Amino acid sequence: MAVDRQQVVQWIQAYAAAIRENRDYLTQLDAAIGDADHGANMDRGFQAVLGKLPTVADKDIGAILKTVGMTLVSTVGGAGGPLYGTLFMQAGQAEAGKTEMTDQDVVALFEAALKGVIVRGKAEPGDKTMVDTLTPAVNALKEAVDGGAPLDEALKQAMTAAEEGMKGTIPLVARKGRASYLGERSAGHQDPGATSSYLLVKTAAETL
Amino acid sequence: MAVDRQQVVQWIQAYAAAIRENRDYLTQLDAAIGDADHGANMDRGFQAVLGKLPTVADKDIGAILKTVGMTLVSTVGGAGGPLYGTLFMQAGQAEAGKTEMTDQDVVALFEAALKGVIVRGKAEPGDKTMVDTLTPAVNALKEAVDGGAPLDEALKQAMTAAEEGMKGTIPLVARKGRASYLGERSAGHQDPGATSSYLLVKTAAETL
Amino acid sequence: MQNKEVHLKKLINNPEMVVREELEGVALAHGDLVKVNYDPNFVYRADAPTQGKVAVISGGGSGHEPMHGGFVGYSMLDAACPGAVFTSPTPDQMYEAAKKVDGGAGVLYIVKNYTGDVMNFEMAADLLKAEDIPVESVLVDDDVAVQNSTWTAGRRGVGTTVLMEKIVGGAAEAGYSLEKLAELARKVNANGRSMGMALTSCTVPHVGKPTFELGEDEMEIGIGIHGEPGRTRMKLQSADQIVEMLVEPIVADLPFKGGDNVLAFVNSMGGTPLVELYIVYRKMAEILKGKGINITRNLVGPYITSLEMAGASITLLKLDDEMTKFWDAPVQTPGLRWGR
Amino acid sequence: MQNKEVHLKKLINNPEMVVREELEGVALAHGDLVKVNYDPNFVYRADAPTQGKVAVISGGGSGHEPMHGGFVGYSMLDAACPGAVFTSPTPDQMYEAAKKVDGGAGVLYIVKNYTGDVMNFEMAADLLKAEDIPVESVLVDDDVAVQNSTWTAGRRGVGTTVLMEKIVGGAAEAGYSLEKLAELARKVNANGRSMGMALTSCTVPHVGKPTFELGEDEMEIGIGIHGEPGRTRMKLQSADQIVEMLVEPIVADLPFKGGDNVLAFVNSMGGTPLVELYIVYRKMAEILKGKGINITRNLVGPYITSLEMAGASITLLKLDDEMTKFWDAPVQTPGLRWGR
Ligand SMILES: Nc1ncnc2c1ncn2[C@@H]1O[C@H](COP(=O)(O)OP(=O)(O)O)[C@@H](O)[C@H]1O
Ligand SMILES: Nc1ncnc2c1ncn2[C@@H]1O[C@H](COP(=O)(O)OP(=O)(O)O)[C@@H](O)[C@H]1O
Ligand SMILES: [Mg+2]
Ligand SMILES: [Mg+2]
Ligand SMILES: [Mg+2]
Ligand SMILES: [Mg+2]
Repeated sequence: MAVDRQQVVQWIQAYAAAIRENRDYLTQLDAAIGDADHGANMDRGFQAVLGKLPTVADKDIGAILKTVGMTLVSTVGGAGGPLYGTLFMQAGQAEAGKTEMTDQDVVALFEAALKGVIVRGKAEPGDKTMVDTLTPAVNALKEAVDGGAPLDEALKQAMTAAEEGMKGTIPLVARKGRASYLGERSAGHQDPGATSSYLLVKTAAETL
Repeated sequence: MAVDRQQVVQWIQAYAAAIRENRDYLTQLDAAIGDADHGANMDRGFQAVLGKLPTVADKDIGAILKTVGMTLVSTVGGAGGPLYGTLFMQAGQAEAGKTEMTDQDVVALFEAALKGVIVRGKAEPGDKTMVDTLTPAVNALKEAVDGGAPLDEALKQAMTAAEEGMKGTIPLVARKGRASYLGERSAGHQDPGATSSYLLVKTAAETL
Repeated sequence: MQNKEVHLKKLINNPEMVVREELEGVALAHGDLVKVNYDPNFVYRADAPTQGKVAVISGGGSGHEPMHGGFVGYSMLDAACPGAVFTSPTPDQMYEAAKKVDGGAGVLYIVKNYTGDVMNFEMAADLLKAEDIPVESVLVDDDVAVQNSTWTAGRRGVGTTVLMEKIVGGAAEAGYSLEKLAELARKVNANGRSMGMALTSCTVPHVGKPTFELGEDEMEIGIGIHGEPGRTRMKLQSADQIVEMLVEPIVADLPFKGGDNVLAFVNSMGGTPLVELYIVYRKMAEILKGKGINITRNLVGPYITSLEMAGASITLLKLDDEMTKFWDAPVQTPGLRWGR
Repeated sequence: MQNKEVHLKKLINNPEMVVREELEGVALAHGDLVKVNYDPNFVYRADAPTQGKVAVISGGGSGHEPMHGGFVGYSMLDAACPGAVFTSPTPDQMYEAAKKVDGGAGVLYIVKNYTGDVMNFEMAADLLKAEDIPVESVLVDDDVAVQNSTWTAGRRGVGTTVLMEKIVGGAAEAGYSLEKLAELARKVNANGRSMGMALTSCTVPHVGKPTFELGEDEMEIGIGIHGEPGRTRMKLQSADQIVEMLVEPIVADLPFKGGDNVLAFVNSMGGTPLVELYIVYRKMAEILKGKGINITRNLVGPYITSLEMAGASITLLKLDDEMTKFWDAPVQTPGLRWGR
């Protein structure tokens, strides 16, 4: 079953709604080990994205995702802006010209997204960042699809892996981003970016 | 009975002690309608005076009082400095060269002191200042001495008049000094300067 | 000092030593521009006296920095006399300062209209007169928060003081006689009006507790620079509403009229940061524009403060060519500098 | 806005409009020196571009005023890009600013070392490179409170930024090539070290509550300019003790040595008034003198702030002739001015 561009739009909308719903929670997580703005930043960005979506809904999936990325880049600020912006721009790059995606295309989308985050932020798994959520999620997704699972099943497995990755950031000592200034004191708190990335995978599982 | 310079020195010492004892009280009064420094200012000045007294104790009464005045002027600051400084400098002027004072000399001392305050501050009775204490005190002193009362009796009457004048400042609306910025809100509080002036008359009654 | 328990949120050692240690810091930091005399305390131009120039001297309680010590230098003050915090200085300070910086053309005292300041400067002036040194004293009483009347202490001197020190300092540098300088200073005072407000109180170090109490949701409109009460205490309002409450009484008082050119001075009471001052400036400019009043010069920053008090004040000075010229003149002091 | 309940002790209207309204105020107050572009937001020199001159651009979260917007003008920045309060600006701001002020000799980005700032400036630089506009980015990471290491985000950029903007701006004005300018900028960073402390927290307007909690008798040593935690939280100490806790790690880090000439910069975090900065300066000067380190230049005041946070920071920059020359060069910006 192919994923069409309307579903991609629904995914973005669902993610925007999830961010809004978890705005205060994300900010609270960021207050503990960062600067208490991750929820507000992401929400500001996705509200702008929602405003932009209608103007590109009839473009190809690549164009839609790139627009999301560019909008985030210019509205989120902080570390989240370039990271999520690059995530979506690279995902769009991978889907350039497509109006439908095969399961393998969806895998490619997430692989490109993760790669974008890594190139931009130079974080490795274990650094207590969104990479800790996205890496296991992308691996699980690829493994399941390659193993012949249907996309909705594969995305569910990705979501489970993402959740584990997110929770796995709790004991970690941050080595990237603002939380790293805390040194040892950053352990014991869940990373806000890892959390918003979990929501991204979760809403994908619900819409794609 | 003449008043000798040793008694004058005792008066100053007694007044310095009274100021120290009432330092917080005076400051508290000034907090209500001024800037909460009258006690601290006067105490700083009289501590300096105590340090200077030994160097002039063998001079004439005029010189002693002038030294007190000049010391106050350069250490008290605010309104209190020039007012009490002028008070003692003018009192000293009136007793220039004297090593003993007759009762009439004591009257002249206080008349000159009050006149100095009035010339310096341009306040009239009823303005809610030290003038409200000193005016009735000087009048009572003069009347009593002129009427033939012994000096200690006359000074006691002056003290009673001073106390009445001091208490009389409570209902007044300030028209001079910092308290005047409060307008009507200054009524209901006893004036700090009127209070320190009462202590001046009181210690005179106890020592001269 | 090490053992004294520190309980104030202030970078100080001993409350009684604040002024002394600050002056030592000023001397160390700005030795190229100013020197400091201790006992009596005054800050004076490193190159003083300037022969043939009228010496301009100001002073007042400490706690309003950079005023006045920060304004000593080329084309502004020749000397500044700092009292204890919020307490006027003593006559020996102003007298000794005058003796140090007098260049033979007389001395101008700039005095903010507080009873203590007025009387202490007056005594210093008397001492100078006794030595036949020509001296003029000019009062600043620009605070419209206080109702004026001839039988009270009158209005307080606030923001216009800073502008006067700059303008008069420039004119003195340009060779004005004492008489002309006093006239110019009185013109500045006659054309300047101010009003301030406080969001928080401040704490005088040696007092150790806030000068006044202000609720979490309250502010004081018309505050004095020593924390004197203002016109009204009220619930917090938006910046725009607060600016209206400051600007309207100022404009009505002079009154400033359409077509007037003004120097607009937005000042922090100390604890309010620059970002907020520009929000204040924005609304002030809008209101003045609506009235046809032209802001031709401005100053934005903490120049006449009340320790760490949060709040702001606005000063408007109606300019003419003479005042504008000396405002623009190069100035080089620790606290205000341009053109050299 | 009129109906929104005001509950912060700040002169603002709407927490979401703070940066916008501040920029409007800046434009109104300093139109002779700077212009403001909105959406994307940046402050730029009124006379930009300067043909043939390298354009020097900085930026960062708002709330540190006068840095950076206040440093736009002759001989300092060509443009400054303000983000939301304490949030780094976005690439479109730095990109559009560069396009506006580029004088054909390339663009130097001055970037404080925070992940967000680094990545956003990097994306802007990528956009310029795609258009063959020469661009160099220089990181400032001078905060000795944070332990450096190659596998973390590294040290934060703080006080040295102000000094770099002045020195590099002066050299750009003097005609330095992009390459030489970047080299000079890296030299400034390599020779500058800072550390700060907080007596109180600050409140980001749109957050509405203090960034961190600090007890009535506590202070934070090694604080970051966004309220990031420092090295230690401890009971209040005397100014002299605090200064020791700041100066010693700074000196040990470079290390600064006897005979070195330094620019000593004592900075207010926003809520601490000038009088306290001079008490800090006094002790700092004493300690440095004891080590044979010469203060040949200085700066004292609120230049890199954290909203209304009370506290101070110290920056030492080891000077050579080149840095000294461009520090001394005339500068004319809203926030720093001398020589013209
Ligand atoms: N170098 C990096 N690589 C990947 N993710 C990062 C990196 N640095 C920070 N992050 C993520 O960004 C999140 C913080 O985002 P946000 O609060 O929006 O930005 P800022 O830290 O600038 O305020 C962190 O929780 C972390 O997951
Ligand atoms: N013009 C004046 N004439 C006489 N007394 C005055 C005058 N102005 C103020 N005072 C007295 O000075 C007292 C305040 O003194 P003090 O607190 O030492 O000075 P300041 O008001 O400068 O802080 C007042 O309580 C009042 O009695
Ligand atoms: Mg954050
Ligand atoms: Mg008083
Ligand atoms: Mg006083
Ligand atoms: Mg942030």
